[in-house]
Amino acid sequence: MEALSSALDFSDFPRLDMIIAGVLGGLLVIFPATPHSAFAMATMIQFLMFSLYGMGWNTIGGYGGQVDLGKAQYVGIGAFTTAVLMVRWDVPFWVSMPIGVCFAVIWSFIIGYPLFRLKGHYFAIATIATSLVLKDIFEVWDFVGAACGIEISPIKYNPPDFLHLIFKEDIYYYYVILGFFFLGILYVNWFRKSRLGFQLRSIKDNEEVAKSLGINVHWAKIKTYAIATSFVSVVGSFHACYIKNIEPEDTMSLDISILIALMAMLGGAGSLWGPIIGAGVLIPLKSYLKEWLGARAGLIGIDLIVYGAIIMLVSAVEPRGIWGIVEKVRRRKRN
Amino acid sequence: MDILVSSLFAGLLIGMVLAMVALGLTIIFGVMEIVNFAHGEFLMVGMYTGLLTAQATGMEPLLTLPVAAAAGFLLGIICYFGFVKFVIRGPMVAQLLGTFGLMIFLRNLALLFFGAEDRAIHQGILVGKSFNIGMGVIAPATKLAAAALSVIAFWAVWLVINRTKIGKALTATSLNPQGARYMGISTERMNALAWGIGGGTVTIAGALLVNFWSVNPFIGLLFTMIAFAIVALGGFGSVSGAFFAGLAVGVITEIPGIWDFLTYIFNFGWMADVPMTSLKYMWVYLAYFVIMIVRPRGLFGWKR
Amino acid sequence: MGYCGEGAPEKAKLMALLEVHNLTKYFGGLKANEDISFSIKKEELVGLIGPNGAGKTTLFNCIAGLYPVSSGKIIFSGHDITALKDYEVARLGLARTFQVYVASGDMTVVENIMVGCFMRTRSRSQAKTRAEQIMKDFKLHDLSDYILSELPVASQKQVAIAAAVGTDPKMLLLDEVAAGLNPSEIEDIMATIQHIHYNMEITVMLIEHVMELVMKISDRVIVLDSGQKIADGNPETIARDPNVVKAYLGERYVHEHAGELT
Amino acid sequence: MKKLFLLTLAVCLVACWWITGSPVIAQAKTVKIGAIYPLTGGAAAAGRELKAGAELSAKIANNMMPGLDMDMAKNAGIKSLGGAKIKLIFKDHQANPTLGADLAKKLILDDKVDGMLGCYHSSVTKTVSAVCEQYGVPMINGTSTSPALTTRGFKWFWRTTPHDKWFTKDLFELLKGLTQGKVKGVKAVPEKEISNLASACEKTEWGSHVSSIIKSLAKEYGFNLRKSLLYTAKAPDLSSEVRSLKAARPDVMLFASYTSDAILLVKTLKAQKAKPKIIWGQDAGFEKPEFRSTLRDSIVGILTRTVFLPKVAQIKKVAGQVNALYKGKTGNDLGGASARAFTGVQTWVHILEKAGSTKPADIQRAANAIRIPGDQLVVPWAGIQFTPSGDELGQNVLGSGLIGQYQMVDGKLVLEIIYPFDVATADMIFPFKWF
Amino acid sequence: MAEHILQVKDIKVRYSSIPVIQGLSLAVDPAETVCVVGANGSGKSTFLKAIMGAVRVFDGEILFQGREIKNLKTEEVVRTGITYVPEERMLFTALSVEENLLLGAYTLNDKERIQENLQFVYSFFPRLKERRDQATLTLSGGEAQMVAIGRGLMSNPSLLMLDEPSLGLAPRLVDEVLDTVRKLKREGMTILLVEQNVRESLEIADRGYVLQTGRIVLEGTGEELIRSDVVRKAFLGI
Repeated sequence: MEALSSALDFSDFPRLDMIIAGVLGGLLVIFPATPHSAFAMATMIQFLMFSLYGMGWNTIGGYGGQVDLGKAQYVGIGAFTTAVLMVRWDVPFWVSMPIGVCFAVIWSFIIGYPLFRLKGHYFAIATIATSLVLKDIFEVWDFVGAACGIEISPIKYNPPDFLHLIFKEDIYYYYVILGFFFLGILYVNWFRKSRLGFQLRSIKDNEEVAKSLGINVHWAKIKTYAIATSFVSVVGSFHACYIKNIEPEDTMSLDISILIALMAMLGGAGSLWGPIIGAGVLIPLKSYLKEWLGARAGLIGIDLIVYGAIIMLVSAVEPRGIWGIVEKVRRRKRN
Repeated sequence: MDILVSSLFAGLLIGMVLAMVALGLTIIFGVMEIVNFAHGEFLMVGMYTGLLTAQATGMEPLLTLPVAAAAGFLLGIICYFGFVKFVIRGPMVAQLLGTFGLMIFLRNLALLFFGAEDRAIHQGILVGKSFNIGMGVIAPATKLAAAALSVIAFWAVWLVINRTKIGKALTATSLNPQGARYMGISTERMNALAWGIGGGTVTIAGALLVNFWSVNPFIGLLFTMIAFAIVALGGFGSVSGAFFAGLAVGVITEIPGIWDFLTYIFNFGWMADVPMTSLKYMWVYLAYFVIMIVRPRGLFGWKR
Repeated sequence: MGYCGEGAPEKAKLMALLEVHNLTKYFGGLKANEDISFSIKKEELVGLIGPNGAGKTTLFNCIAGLYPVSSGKIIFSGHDITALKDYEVARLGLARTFQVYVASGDMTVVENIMVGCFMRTRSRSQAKTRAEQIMKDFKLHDLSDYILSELPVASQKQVAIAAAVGTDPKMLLLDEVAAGLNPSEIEDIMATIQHIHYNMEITVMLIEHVMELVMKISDRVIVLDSGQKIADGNPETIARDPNVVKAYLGERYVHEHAGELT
Repeated sequence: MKKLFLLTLAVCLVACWWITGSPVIAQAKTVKIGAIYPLTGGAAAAGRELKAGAELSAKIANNMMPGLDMDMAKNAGIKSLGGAKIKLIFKDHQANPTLGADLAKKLILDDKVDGMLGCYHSSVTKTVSAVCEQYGVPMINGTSTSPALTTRGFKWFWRTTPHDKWFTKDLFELLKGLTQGKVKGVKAVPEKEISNLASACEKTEWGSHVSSIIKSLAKEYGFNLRKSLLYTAKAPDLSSEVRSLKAARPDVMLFASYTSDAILLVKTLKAQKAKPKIIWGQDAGFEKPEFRSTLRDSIVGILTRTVFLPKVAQIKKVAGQVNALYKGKTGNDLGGASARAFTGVQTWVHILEKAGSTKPADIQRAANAIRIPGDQLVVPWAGIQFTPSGDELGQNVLGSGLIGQYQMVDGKLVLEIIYPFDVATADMIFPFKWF
Repeated sequence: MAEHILQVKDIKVRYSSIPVIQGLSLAVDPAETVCVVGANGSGKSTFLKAIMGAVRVFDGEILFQGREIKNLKTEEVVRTGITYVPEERMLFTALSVEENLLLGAYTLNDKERIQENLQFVYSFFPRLKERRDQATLTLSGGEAQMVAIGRGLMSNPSLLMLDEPSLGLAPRLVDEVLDTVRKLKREGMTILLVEQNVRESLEIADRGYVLQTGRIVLEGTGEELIRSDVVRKAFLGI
């Protein structure tokens, strides 16, 4: 009960934030009712998915300060669990998703235990390595379709099939992921105020002090890593049903890992709104830059050049991301 | 037997070149403890520089090395003064994020200019030539030349670091930057120099590689990972460690060949079914992971 | 010299809370602590002094489980904590603060203290109530919502102590809490320590260079020099101990002022 | 000022909404066909070919071309639709299946296309066709050869090109023919001289399918597949793979690779002094102009399966005519990709002509009933007719493949047809000579 | 008043808004040995670092040989002729003794001069000559301090600043190090010494300053200070 009230309690944010968040949240709910293009819809779904990925990353990477660049492996675990279970045994999404989370969590414990003995750069690079190892294994593992990946046939189901999450129109997917999105916000809101959240922030601040306050730093990191993993795995499962054809090369590529980390870092790691802001800025930017400059003007890669430049700028000027700038401005006003 | 010998030989040969790819990374890390995620992109720049210079001028590809070195040196220094300098003041997250940004930036700049197609050099005195050494060992001339040049480059860098005043200053900066400043050494300049040398060596490696490997804008990451593995193996910041670790990683990339050899020897059916070639680079990543966990200072590490 | 613990006779009957037996710590070939033994009784306030590089912080780190000891034994309230990890030691009720602790994160004062309180509870509201109580005791409630890293060092140190107190410790190890503070801030921190000691009945051991503070509030003082324990006794005797004076002011000083020393 | 940033964010969001929300107004008298090809990315070269082939086909359909012996050249536009013009809307999928699916939705919902075309990479075709299936939009696939595509029971998906099983079977027929002395210019080869095979395919949807087909066919035809490996596509170095192949001492090497890998493979084979008697490529990279122009004379003797060779022009008049047009447009001869993209659009034209409507249901009916005679096509097929039921729903049953061999004729590199045996244009070079 | 070689006027230093040095003035004359004593945390080391440009000085003036050197970069300060032997010694541990010494002469370009200085240092510390090829990591504390001081002498400094050279040394070695300082003084070197070994260092010094919480609380000749109660109080609090 306390957890629920804590999750619903946003009172530590300024009133204006809450008004803006409320308005934007309302806009998200009514978005499908407004005139929009299919591309905008796809972009919005991407935005919600990456917000969720980013929220997951943010728990360990933002609050915990452990820069994880291997989240794609959990996208893969979630997506492939759902797809394999659905294709082979017709297991509904709502069953396969938690199973995927279990697998992801188990895997996160297996690699998390040694991983968290590393710090800083070494940790970040090692997460990349593990992700690539898993991707390579998936690419030769026949059970999960090897390099061909696995396809959820849309004609086997009669859309809208809420059980298996097979729909024709994107609007259904939109509301499903929007539901996850709001749940995710509530969860992170609870998390950041929970004991583990506090412990993690303390670890980020100073590990030795954290230990001196009785925190089992290694275990706290592993636990949080599992939480972050669950987020990613859930969205991965959703991704499988949404895209319907998943391949390791596509779902588990390093680009996905980087993108996930970037959402949160650019928006502001360690703040509730950071990943959402990051995804809100980057995903439309990416989609539309690619569409306008890439496809129309023939400037391929220009979206990512702009992307890279933004990242460089932010890291040099304000490493705490966009939210960091907002807070800086606010603090200056206050003082 | 042939396959084992030729695999090991090829592994060592390519290992020398890979070591050179990692050389710059280890120098930069040694001097300022920053991991450059854009390292592979520097290599890519080197490859394109070599390729385009050779194609534009019709020059022998091996003669483009000085051009590539100059380009890399310049790139390194520009990156340092234009960007890295501002990032190192920030927290580690900013450094990671920043060099990532650099990676994405450079990669897609290359995509914009050169397109996504793979390109390779098809002319040149060494291209396509190879020597049959016996025991089934066939040594392509380009790789032999690259390996030889890599050894020379290592030797040169080693000399610069150990025998010159500027090298001593670099070492001093890496060992104790504040102490170095008290000696009147401008650590700022040393950092820039480290980026210059780092960039220069890796672009040379790129110009060598392009003689036998094709290049596309996305090639960097693979090499960044390989370079990380080498640097981790050799000890972060160690030049001589990087050389031996390079050889080791070269051999690791030849694990499929070694596996083939074992398959022929033991002749178990299941062994032939293991998709070893598909997992070629997985061993490198795995090696990196295991080394980091078991010996974070690297197998040959000496540092501090 | 052999003053062992006689400085607080009225507490002598209380059992020892912390016992250190023959603790030795090497760093490579360097001997940081050599064969150090002492014990601290419940509700004692013990100062640990010594010149720079004497091995005081190393000793703290060994006791608190941050470093593994090379040899020796540490017993805390009946548990052998020699091999325990730092967080396990903390959970047994031995809290500590750090000499150099520059807050860098974005946590507020109340949040920092809550981290400590969370050691004994899972409930956020309980942790918060407890943290608020401590803040009141420490007169920090005005600063409650400030970001710690933006406060002056004196406040940061107060908060660090408050967070350690939040773990409900039996004993507190304080490492140079007064370093870098001005006299009035030192007064404040002294009041805080005394509050912890007398009102909260927490045993305190502190490393301190600010002698006004140590000498004034300690029941007993242990002196280290070059990794060895050279004296142990009440502040007055310590100040006149030739070994101590030698360690601080040099040998010649001792010779010339021999008359003033015991 | 205070919360300027958040406000800006909100404004941006709303702006994005507006811009993208504007509905597309359909133009009268055009049939819009969405074409999703890899215009950028690693397969951009193929993408350019595909686009050129499709564009040429649309141009012929939209204009009267008196000199051309093709039905669709005789009218301007689709006659049964009152001369409606074909309008191709190209999108770039960059070999990314997710992007492909997004683009398909965009084409279907935003651009309101009447049909789809594409996508070259089998993996992308898979996601795109799934979207089309869901929305009931007809899709014709001209270039993806993964057998899995037509086994999914899709009712809105038709494939004109033969798939890899057929192509690979062609190869084994050729090998069998070699032992029986059926090949032009080669005496019967003792079976044991070519019984050892080794294959290397790229680790993708397409490559791994080809690999498994080779495995099963080798067994069926009684060959000994001594090594079968998958390699990472677009790898910078393939020498260990080649060494592994070489170590198996195969007589025949089989590959499935896109352009850059194909070039690298052949270069490495040469550098490693590999000595197979036959090298066979499963189309894709092995017949691209880049492959030819980069490797030049070192590819003499290499076999590739294909659906179109310039030599076809000698057999088919219409192919020669179209090839001339294509060459005039791009400077290159028609290749497997461009010829099939051309045929894909042509199939669309015929289906639309037959349907007389752009209603999906009419198109579906027309497609299932279509029969385009072989003399209309540039590719050397018996025609186009789709299976309306069964395992391979929507597969063209009249397609067939060719096997060509690079040969030097008068100092020029040409692809000679050596299979099917009855249309062979030259003697086969056997065994393969490099050293 | 003689021409000061170093003159510090009312400087202030803060570490993130916390004042560490609050208006400190001090002067050193040529060939003079000046000692600054003070308890831990009184700002002694910070003061030397401020001169070296290693921490930012936000107010006041630092004149060296009449030239304003406030907030120059550290390496530029070194080039004006000040060397600093830091408290932590900051040896380049992986390098040999001789390499460390030669790095001390980094600002010099004249090879003969460098050799001369090297010989001078070796004659000054014969023990270092014996260990010239040994890595400094393996040296004992006293030897390491000799390398640090020797390194400081290698660039012919006009002013040598020593930051607690006896720190962490055994008593016998403390005497040895302080003897070195005495010898240097005899050589006519201008020295600014910061020490915890109050008594001995004040004996060596011509003049001394007592620093407490960032301020000079007492100033005088060494003799005067030794006799002062303030010194004892500053250290033992009684």
